[in-house]
Amino acid sequence: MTLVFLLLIPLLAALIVLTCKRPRRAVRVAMSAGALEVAAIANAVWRVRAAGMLECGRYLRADGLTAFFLLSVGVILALVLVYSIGYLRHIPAGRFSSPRWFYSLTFVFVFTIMAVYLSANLGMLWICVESTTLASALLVGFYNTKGAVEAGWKYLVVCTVGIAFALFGTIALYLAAFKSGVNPESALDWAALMNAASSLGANRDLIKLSFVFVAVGYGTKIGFVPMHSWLPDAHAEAPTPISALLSAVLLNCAMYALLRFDAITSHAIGSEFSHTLLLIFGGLSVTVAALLMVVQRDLKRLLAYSSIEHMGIVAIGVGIGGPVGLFGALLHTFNHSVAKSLMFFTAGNVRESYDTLRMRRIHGMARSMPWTSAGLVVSSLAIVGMPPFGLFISEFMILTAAFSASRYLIAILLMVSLSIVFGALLHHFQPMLAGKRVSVPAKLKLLPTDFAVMGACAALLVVFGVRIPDAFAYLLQRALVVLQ
Amino acid sequence: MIQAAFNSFLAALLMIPAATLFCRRDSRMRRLSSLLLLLVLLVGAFVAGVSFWRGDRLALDLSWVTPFPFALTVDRLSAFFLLIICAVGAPVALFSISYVERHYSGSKADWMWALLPLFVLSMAIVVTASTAFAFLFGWELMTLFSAGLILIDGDSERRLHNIFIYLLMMHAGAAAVIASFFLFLPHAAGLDFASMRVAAASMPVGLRTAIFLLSFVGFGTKAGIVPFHLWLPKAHPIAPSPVSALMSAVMLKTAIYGFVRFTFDILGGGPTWWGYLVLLAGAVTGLLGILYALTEHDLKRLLAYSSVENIGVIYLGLGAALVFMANNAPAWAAVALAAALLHALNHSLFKSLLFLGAGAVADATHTLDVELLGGLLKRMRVTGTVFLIGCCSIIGLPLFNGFAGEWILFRSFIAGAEIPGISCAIVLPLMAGVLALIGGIAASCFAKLYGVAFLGRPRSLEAEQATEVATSMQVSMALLAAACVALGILPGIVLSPLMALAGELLHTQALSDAVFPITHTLPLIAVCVGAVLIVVAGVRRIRRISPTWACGLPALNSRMQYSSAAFSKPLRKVFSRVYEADRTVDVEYAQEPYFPKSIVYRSVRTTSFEKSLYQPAVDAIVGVAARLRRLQTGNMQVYLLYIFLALIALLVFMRFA
Amino acid sequence: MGLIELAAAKALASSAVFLFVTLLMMAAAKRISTCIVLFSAQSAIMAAEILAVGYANKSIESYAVAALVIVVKVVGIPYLLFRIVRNLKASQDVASSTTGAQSVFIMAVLILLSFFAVAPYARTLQLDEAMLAAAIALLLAGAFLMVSRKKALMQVIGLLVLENGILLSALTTTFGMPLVIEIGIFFDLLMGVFLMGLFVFRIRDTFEHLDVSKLRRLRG
Amino acid sequence: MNLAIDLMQVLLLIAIAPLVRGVNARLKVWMQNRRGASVWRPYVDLLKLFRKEDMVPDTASPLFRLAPVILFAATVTAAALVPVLHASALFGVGGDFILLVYLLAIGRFFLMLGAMDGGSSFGGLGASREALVSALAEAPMLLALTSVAILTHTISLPGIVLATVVQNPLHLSPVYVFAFGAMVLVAIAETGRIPVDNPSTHLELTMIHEAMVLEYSGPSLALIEWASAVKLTLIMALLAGVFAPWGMATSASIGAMALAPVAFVLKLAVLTIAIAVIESSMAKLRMYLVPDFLGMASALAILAVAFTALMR
Repeated sequence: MTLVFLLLIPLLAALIVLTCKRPRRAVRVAMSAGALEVAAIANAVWRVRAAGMLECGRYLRADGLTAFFLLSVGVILALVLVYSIGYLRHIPAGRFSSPRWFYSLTFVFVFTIMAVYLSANLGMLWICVESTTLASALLVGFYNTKGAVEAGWKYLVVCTVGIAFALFGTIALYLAAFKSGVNPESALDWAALMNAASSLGANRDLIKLSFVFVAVGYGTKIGFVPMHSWLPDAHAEAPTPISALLSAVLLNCAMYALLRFDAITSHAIGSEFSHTLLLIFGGLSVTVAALLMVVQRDLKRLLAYSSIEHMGIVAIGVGIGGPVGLFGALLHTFNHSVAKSLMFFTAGNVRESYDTLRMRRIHGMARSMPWTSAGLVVSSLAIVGMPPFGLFISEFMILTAAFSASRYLIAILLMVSLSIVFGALLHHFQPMLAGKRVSVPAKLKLLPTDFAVMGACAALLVVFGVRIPDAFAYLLQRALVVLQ
Repeated sequence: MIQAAFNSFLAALLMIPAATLFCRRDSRMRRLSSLLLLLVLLVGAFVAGVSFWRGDRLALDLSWVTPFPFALTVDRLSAFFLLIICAVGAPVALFSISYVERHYSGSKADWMWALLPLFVLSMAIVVTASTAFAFLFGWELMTLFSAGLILIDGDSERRLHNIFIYLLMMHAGAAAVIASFFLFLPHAAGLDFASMRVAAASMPVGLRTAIFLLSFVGFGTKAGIVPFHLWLPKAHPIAPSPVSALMSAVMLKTAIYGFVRFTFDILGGGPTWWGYLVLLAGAVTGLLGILYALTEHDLKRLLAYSSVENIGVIYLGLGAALVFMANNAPAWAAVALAAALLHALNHSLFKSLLFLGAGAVADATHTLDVELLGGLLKRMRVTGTVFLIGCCSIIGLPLFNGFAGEWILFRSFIAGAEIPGISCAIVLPLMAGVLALIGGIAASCFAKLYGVAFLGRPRSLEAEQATEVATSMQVSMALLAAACVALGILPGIVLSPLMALAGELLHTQALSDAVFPITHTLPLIAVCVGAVLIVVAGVRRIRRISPTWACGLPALNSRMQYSSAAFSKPLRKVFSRVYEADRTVDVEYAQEPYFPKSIVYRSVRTTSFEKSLYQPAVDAIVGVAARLRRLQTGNMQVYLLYIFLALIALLVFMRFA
Repeated sequence: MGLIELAAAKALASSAVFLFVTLLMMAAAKRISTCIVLFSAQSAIMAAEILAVGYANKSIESYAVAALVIVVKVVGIPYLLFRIVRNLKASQDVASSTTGAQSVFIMAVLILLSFFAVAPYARTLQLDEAMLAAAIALLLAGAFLMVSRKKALMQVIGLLVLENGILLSALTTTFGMPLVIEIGIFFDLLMGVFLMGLFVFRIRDTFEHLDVSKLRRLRG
Repeated sequence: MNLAIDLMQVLLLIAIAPLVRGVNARLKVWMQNRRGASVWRPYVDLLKLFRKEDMVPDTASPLFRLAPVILFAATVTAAALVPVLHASALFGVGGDFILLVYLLAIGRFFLMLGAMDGGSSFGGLGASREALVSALAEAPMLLALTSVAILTHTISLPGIVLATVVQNPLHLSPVYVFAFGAMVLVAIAETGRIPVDNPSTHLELTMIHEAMVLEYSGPSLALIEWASAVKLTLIMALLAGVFAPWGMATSASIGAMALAPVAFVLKLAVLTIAIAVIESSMAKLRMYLVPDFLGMASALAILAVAFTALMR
């Protein structure tokens, strides 16, 4: 029953928010609905932790892996909603771009994401992932400027085409299951497929074909390199809270789907083929994204490419496999979400104060916006994988796994790219932070909510950098058990 | 008891920054925290000293907190380097009590007193770590905190460029170190030094070579070995003086510690060519370091280049030790290793003294350009004297602490002739010649520095009105100078435990009689020199002050003295191949062509590793990135084409894989 | 009795050929409206084919799916597209980057390619080779149309053809997936087209043209 | 008993140093058939200078007057390391050639600083040239002595002497020849004789040592002169001891001790004559040819070291 609540709350919230005319009421309703949703998530995660797996009807299921990803969605959703209070003050009211529309579309988006995590059936999974694209396309084009419309249109078309291939992959898997004697009713149910995985091994070609199409399909949503072109436009043009949601939640959502398929394929025909594919995509993404970050001019595009790079790292972690590699990869998704959302929040503040995101035109941030620049320093140190923060731990794990599996080439490639990214970020952020400010507009008055959000992110990063809380580690282990 | 002291030492280093940042802009609090830091460093020195001399092991395991094993153990080698950190840290802390107050405003001073203890803590972690995670944790933090301390001094455009290069090279170096740690994984049970040591024995030769080369590059970048030294003369001079003292004297030693721990302790030596590689790196680093130092006229850049030279000398010692180990002469290997470690300690003492002296000069004259100084000994008597002691030590004159290390190094090079192999018997003694050449050029370089900066006529108004610095600064420098002289006359105090340490590390009994002349004859020679000094100086001599003889002309002015560029001109001419200086002389004539109003001579060194090695690499990366950028054309059809091509490529791959 | 089986068998055998014809005509088409008409014809053929298969296997679900195809793809979406075209009053020209002849030639190559690609699978899985080839052909044609045509609406149509291909592959191989999934897929398709229409209007408002290749502000 | 002999050796070396200089000057003058001062002239100069006032420039710091004292002390201590008559030295067992070289380096360093303190351009001139010469001379000197030390398997000077005395002069290995050649070239540069530096002139073009001591007068100048004389004698004794030790007393017997002074005087005479001949026949090298001169010394030294390994 709790699972149904998870889905109902955002849907109802979307409708209610749409009705309230005055922005102040819309914000208050949105906040309460958000709090309700986060509470529901917490309750669901607690129940799954206790019961191991929750099921509701034939199409909703929440196991260890879902619980882990739900937790990160909960955290990021809370942070984004609290941040959006401060952010929305500055939005010029347009035909569609009023807080009312913003929050309702956001809740529809949250609904679709919940649906993805809770769907037990791979067909249902595809439908929900497709619907996340549709829900977020409007949000990307929210500002109705030339750039936003173009980004929205490209995001919609490219992702829909990409996802279509994932549908073909799902169908191929369905065919293979159907052919090897799984009864058609539960041929797309993930748990059933996992149990029958060994028998699936009969028609290897079809399973391989399905994984190729699924990898390209969901890879487009994750932003692996050859299919990444939509990501920088979408994440840069979307309003800041939304780009935080896109980078920190939507990419993990697509990765979750790919993980499900990878689990089935490795159980059916052994993980050698699927992991090689993941390593190819991971290595390509890390290298190309790192190089592209060197020549970026816009701050949010830089952050978008950094997301591509980190998804590449997660893919490498999964591709190397083994308990340590997978643990590191999953932990990396969580750490990256927190650090990336902090970075997008600071980018939002920078845009408010300087009203441009061209890094060459921004100077003297440290003096004019001390707290935001502190946030930027903390988050960029974290993103680059410096010790006191969480990402250092997860990258340490992934590298440990890579070296103990003696995959030296991919490890060297990863470390070289990390160095290039370090150089790029340092090169871009130093002139922004230092120097005197030429035009000193009215000081950006940070709301207590902004302080709270940035403080929470920084605290999370440091806590996960020094010690992974036991409860979290236990949850991660449960997720591993599900995939193994 | 010692263990408790060690734990409290680490905890205190963590508490001070919290206290300082807690109550900001409160000078009384800052003074308290600075004294606290001084006390903590003294405790640290005591703990390290006891553990180093008595050789007992301390351990602190925090693995129950951190996701990866995080353990600190203090064996003799760690104790030695911890001693360096604390023994040099204490006087630097004393020096910076008044230096920071005079130079930095409220918030900057707060940041200084917050970051300094953390910087020392990160170095302490690096030196005492016994698991890879702890080592790397400290290693990266050390770079971050030192960069933070440099930023305190200002963030102008040029400084940022230097800090950028510093951080980028440190990160690349750290990547190499991480790789060398992780290469143990396929064979080692875990990533702690003990299991790595076990695994190293049974590893294939190829892997051991890869690990050695990666650790050589990684730690070489941090130590400043020539091709990777680019950051050192850029980062050290722009840091506040006490910080550059700590960085130059102590941070470089952590790299030496890492290299020794890796190559001698964990890998346990390797084939002879390892030794030759390290010897070559040491020789090239030493020679180029001192030759670049010769032409510098910024006080702190000169000292930074001389740090590069001294690191080269230390690497010569390590190289000799590796060659001895490879040709089964472990006794002499222990002697060479002890020489390298002794020189590391000595270098940390006199280099921090010189940097603090430079800080004092900067404090008094607000300039570090040697061409504008002069006659400072008369005006700043104590600073002048301690700086002189520092210069004598760095050159390696007997009765000062630089000599002992170099003497033992010479002794082991000569002993190299006994090795059966022809190549060793020729290479090692020739290295003695290289070391002598480095020493000779160092002598002229520091004679120039001291002669131009401290003696003769002041060349600028600031130098003319220079006055002595605050007493606490003088006391700290005097302490270091006293240590230099004491170790110069009685090196035996530190040498015997060092020999025991080297013996332990190489599982052999070090040749103690090889260092007999140093431990026993040197004090006698000191007594003899002292006696002759007193006798001769005692003779009553009437003194008459008169202006310097100017061949009958009315009066000499300060521009008639030799400037630092002029002083180093002969040696620059001899080594012109190294500098390839391009000289510009522009003469400004008054009315007639025969009476020039002013002649400006400028000679700039054109050879630089940055131009020939690093700039091409950076341009290549940016070039590739720019081409990749063009792939993001903005045209949606092209994006769709990428997806379809990726799909087709994968289908083909699937067909054939 | 015989007549219906005969019709069903005939429909099954010849539908692949008709699909290929619609693809070739679509490649040659110059105006958007003809493309829309061809798309609805294509969907109609598929609906017939589904009915034939359903009748052969006596599965009620196929009838429901066929009805769904007719409602959504034969009538619903083309009506929506015609309304958009009329409201936009934009030029009907397809703005293709390849000439008519080249397009047809490429389309033919794609059709042959799909036959080769399908050959190994069809034998091992005892499937109707022609239909599977048609599905793959539709997939590749949709991709080609999206890449070569510059007009926004043609992108939508290319996407629809691609979805058609996937749907056909589902039907021919496994006689249709569970009904709920089919409905979900159609619902997504409808929502997708609706949103693309919305964006086409927005593009016209902000950019005053509908040429997708001119949308090149966001680079690097 | 041994201590007495070693102490006597040092005092002997210090005492006869000015005499060696006097004899050398006299010989040079006699060769250029001019009438020079008497052989005991240096002693008279020293006594005169010790009685005079010590002129100190106004800009100078206390280091100015301290430098000559340190120079003298260092050079005397270095003298204590060299075996002259008997195959042992004051710090015989512990003393070795590395210590000797670096003790001389102390004197040189402080002399340079003293010169710079004068505040005139001559001080800088001399110090800069001395820096060049000493930087390039230290390496060949050390390498030459290293090669001999490798041959005799010991680094203490008495040890080297004892090991070479027993060898037959005709069967000496070529290493000695190359080492001796390198040592002679370095000795000329080190003691500031003609081809490298002209000790008897005040011409800016040629003087190195003289330029540094231009500002000194009175007792300070005396100390400097005496120290450079001791250094000259010290290096001669080193050359004699290391490369031609035959005739030195290896035991404290009366006969050996009687023969040793005769042999030492004979060797000194040979060396002094050699120096006089070189100084009269050669002109001073241009300043930028001195590096080549010392380059030759380095080449010889490197050859000597290489031969120790090859001839083993």
